[in-house]
Amino acid sequence: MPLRRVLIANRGEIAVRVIKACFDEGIESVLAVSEADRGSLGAQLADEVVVIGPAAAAESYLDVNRVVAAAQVTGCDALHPGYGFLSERVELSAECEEAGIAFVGPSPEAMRRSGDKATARALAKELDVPINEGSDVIASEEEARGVAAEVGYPVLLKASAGGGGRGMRLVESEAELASAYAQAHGEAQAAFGDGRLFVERYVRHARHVEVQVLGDGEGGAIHVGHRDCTLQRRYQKLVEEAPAYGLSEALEDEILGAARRLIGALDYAGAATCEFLVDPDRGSAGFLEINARLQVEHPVSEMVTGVDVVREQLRIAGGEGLSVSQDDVEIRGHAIEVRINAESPQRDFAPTPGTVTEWAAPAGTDVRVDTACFPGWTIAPYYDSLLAKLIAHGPDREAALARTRQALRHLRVAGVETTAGFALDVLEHPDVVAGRVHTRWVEEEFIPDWSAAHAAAVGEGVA
Amino acid sequence: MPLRRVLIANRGEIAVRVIKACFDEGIESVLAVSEADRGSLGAQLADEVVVIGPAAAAESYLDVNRVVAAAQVTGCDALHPGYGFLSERVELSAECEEAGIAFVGPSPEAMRRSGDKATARALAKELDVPINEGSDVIASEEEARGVAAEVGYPVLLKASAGGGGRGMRLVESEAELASAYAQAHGEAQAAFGDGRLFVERYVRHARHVEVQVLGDGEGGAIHVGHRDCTLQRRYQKLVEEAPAYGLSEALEDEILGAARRLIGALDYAGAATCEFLVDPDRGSAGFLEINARLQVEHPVSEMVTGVDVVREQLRIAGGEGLSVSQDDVEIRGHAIEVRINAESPQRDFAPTPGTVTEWAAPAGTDVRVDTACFPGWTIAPYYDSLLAKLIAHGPDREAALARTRQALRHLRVAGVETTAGFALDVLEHPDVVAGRVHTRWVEEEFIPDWSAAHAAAVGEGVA
Amino acid sequence: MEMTPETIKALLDAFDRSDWREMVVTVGEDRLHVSRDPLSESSLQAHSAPPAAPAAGSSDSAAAVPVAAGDPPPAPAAAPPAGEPVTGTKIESPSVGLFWRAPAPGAAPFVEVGQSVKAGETVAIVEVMKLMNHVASPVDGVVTAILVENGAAVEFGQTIVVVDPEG
Amino acid sequence: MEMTPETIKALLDAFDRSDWREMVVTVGEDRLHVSRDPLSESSLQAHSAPPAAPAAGSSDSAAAVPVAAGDPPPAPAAAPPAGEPVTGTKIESPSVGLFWRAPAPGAAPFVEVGQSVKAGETVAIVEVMKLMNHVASPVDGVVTAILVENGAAVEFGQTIVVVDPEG
Repeated sequence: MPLRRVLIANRGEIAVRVIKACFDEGIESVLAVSEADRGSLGAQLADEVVVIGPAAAAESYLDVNRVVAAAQVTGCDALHPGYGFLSERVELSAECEEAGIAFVGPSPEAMRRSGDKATARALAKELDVPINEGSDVIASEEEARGVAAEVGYPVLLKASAGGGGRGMRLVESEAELASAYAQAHGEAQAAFGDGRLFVERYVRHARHVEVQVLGDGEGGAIHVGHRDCTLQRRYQKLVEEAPAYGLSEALEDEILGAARRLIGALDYAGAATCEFLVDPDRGSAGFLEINARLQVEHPVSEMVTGVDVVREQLRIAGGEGLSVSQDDVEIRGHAIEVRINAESPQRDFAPTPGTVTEWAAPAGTDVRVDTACFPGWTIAPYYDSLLAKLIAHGPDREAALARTRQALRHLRVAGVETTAGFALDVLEHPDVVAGRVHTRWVEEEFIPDWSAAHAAAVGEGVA
Repeated sequence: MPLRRVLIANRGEIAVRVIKACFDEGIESVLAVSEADRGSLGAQLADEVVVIGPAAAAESYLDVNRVVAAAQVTGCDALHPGYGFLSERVELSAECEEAGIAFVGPSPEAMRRSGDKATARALAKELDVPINEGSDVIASEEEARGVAAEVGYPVLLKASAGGGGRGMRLVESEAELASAYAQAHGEAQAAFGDGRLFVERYVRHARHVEVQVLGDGEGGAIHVGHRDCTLQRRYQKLVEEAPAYGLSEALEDEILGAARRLIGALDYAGAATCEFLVDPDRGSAGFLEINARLQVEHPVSEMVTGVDVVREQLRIAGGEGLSVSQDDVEIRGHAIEVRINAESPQRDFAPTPGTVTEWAAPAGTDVRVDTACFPGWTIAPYYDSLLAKLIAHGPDREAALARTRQALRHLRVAGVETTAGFALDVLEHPDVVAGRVHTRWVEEEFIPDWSAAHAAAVGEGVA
Repeated sequence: MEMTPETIKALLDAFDRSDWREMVVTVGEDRLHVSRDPLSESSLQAHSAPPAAPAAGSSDSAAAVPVAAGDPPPAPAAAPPAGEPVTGTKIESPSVGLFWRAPAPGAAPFVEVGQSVKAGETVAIVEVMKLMNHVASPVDGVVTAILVENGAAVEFGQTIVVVDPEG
Repeated sequence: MEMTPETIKALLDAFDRSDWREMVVTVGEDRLHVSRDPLSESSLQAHSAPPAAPAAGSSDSAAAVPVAAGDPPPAPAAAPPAGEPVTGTKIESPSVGLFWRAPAPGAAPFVEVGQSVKAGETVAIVEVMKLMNHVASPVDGVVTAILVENGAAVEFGQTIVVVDPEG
């Protein structure tokens, strides 16, 4: 039956986002917080708050037992993991199942199968989903050398269990392979307790395109359009857009259909994202991986379709099914999301914890700001540095870019340095306006010039 | 041509609201602030801020010369007066005209004719707009006695120039007339420099219904639906709704048409409201007055029609004309606005200036909160006590009421006492749910019981 | 007039954000004195400043201060009866979970109020998904309060038992 | 490290909100000392605490403190060259408007830097919609700075002229 009371096992802006969705659905929200987050905005907005552990994430937001116990002792019938933290831990989904708590996300089985890159790639092959040339899981450096020779250098070594760039290495030539393999293997082992790697052809000017999918858990799945997340720095997304621009209709249909097939075949319940690597030179797309959770950038899909992804997650978990059919999903205009982090672009994006003395989000009809920030909020050093997501909508990409820049200019923040100014410079760059970017453009082409130009300003604490 | 740069001669939530409309229209906003409002939310969001005078409103927000000078020295081509303060001062409209600054509101002539109750009533007669039985302006107590005898007691004495209940007296019987006349006359003289009064039949269970109108300045006018503002305390509105409920179709058509005729006949440019007194017993409506400005409760009309009243104001002032026609105006669902004031309901609604230590507005898709409040903001004793407007939308009145109550329960405010709890009790009362209320219901029927019930809680500082 | 929690909080926030070594605020009778250098117990008792002040900086989970002050509201459990402040060492829950006074249903409670305990002796269990966390007293002393009912839910950091070392 | 404007503001806000008689904050070398009772000029100069402190409480528009500190950023006009603080009595604009140094175009300015003025003598005009507000010096002294250009826009409370009584 519909959910009655949901424990939110997360923090920051996504906690506030899920609380809002619960409010909209008439569901009570209980927020599990660490001691450091007692005074957070989410804690102020939730119907109830429960302190589960100390500031250290390992003993709070990353502790499966405490999180499930929190749901039990507060009488919740469901648990929403948000993104990051435990959101893709099969163990959490399983513990919830055992405790009779509805997990707002896929079943342990669906999560296991989608979460492991090798398994997902194998499934993709079965379903005739185009995958980037490369190997399945490889056993040794030797094997890697063989595959690399086949597909041709440069190649990418990737952790099978991994994500976020950990256990990933770019190998330009055979000479680099040995050390790269050792590094990637070690990193993967340390980060995921699973050192398995696979090899992929490296696409020089690749674009990161992904499809938002909602699965009904019974083999059905609809897409909520695609997104472009090409603007990244060290595999961390900076700017996301919906829809992905400049794709041929054939390519669009291919990835949208592929994503639905994949999620359907997994009997996947809830929100998932299928990532593709798009090679503009060839006009081809290759499946990369499935993210078995809500994503940071889901708002851009919501802005262009009107579909509330988080509310749909709650409906699916409550057994109510999707409120929309594929035919209802219509893309209107263009939306852009900018991540505003408490980081210093001039000090290699070092986090800038501290107290926000001034915070005023721009007020605009086509502008949405997802944040847990407020004047007086102190950004703790324990967690990630995402301060806010600024999302703007326009009739087309050009208008959306203009509105996003205008909104960024009207953001008022003081007390901590942020990436807002840096993001504005990115969005003003001709290559971004023209869409002539690739996944390494920020690092290789933008930042070098930008850093030189802003060297003078170092230490001025630009907000 | 379209406006380029607008001086906003107001403060609080309406300053933020107008800044947002400017943002949406791509117009620069310059906020004129008193010294007390340097750190206000509006001052943080505006493109530019200019300090025009000290905290005292008489030397800042109420000083026509300073306000117009501020527009001139900051290079503005238009001035938005908001509501209250100078918004209905003919002098301001005239000074702007002379200074070559577009006044976002009616011409001096249109404002003069609509602002004076007697003139407006005369115009209404011409246009066959039903008016409440009573007199035109009367010269003496004797004359008042005569009219009262005609229409029958109880009668209402009203200031011709007035508003907000000043210079208004209810006269139950002839015995009370003499003193009531003297009091009303004196009050009107003091408040408006104009002691003229008129007499009106007093409707015992009257409802306050008004029509939102947009005039194009050339005889054309469209309505944006009607509102019910019956829930008042001492002529101060507490709760407003759109549409007004329970009117016969004939009555609806009558007041909507009448409002358009009135505003059209005045060659009125911009937003205006025509107020009517509805007698549910007779099923009749009588024209009361025209408010020649934007009103506090405009958001409920925006929520049910999708028309942005403030953006339309800016378009009209910029000579762009209305972006919508009468046929585009369609009422969808029901919206309710609750005013949240920094006042103590248990201490006869005495203002509660102070610093807001905690402020978290409820997050909901169908919920809108118009406010200038933020954590750390200090409510000064110099100005009115409106802290926020909470507006909720639903498919029908019952759903809108439920959503409004839910949102009120999720509002978090600490540091100052507010009327939020009181408002929630009002919205939970069976008479309100059933719509069985009149303009004196809050004072005569609700507050006596409520005060008794809450006497115990006095001093606990309920937020 | 005396210091309100708000004003104290505002001051301590400012102090926390700063690099100041020391801050002294005099409020009629009251005096708030915070320092990055250790303040002696006596120097604290000397003032009527609430003990919350020194605690605010530290995360010491067993500071020897009156329970009544600087303590997060122990919801959903009951606070000690107002007026009679229980003094002693606060023992806080190490996690969210369920509070058990005895090792097993029907078994005798670990401790009762008035009973003496040794440092390291278990005073209660906090259960987290079948994991039984034994909570031990950090000091020798006498149990002066048990603030949670058997089987009730507790939060991390919530005071569950108080032991008076002087007892 | 020294006090930042933010931390000072936070402290003074807390002080303003309170009923405290006095507050003292020590920051390494610096010391912030605010009191509801008048602080003598000397006691202020004694500390390196910014003179913003005493001004924050009062609305005195001509307090005898260095111009450089506690002054709202005089946009759109120019601030005095940093490094050489101009001392003396700040004369602030009584309104938003236009700043005129002379009674009429082409006429001689009311005052020049270095010139002596008597209390009550006009030093400038602030025009508000044709209304010419003559701004007089509150003290006898020597003009040490004229901070706004002739014909420029000024805000209420903006320092326009400085007169040094000791001069």
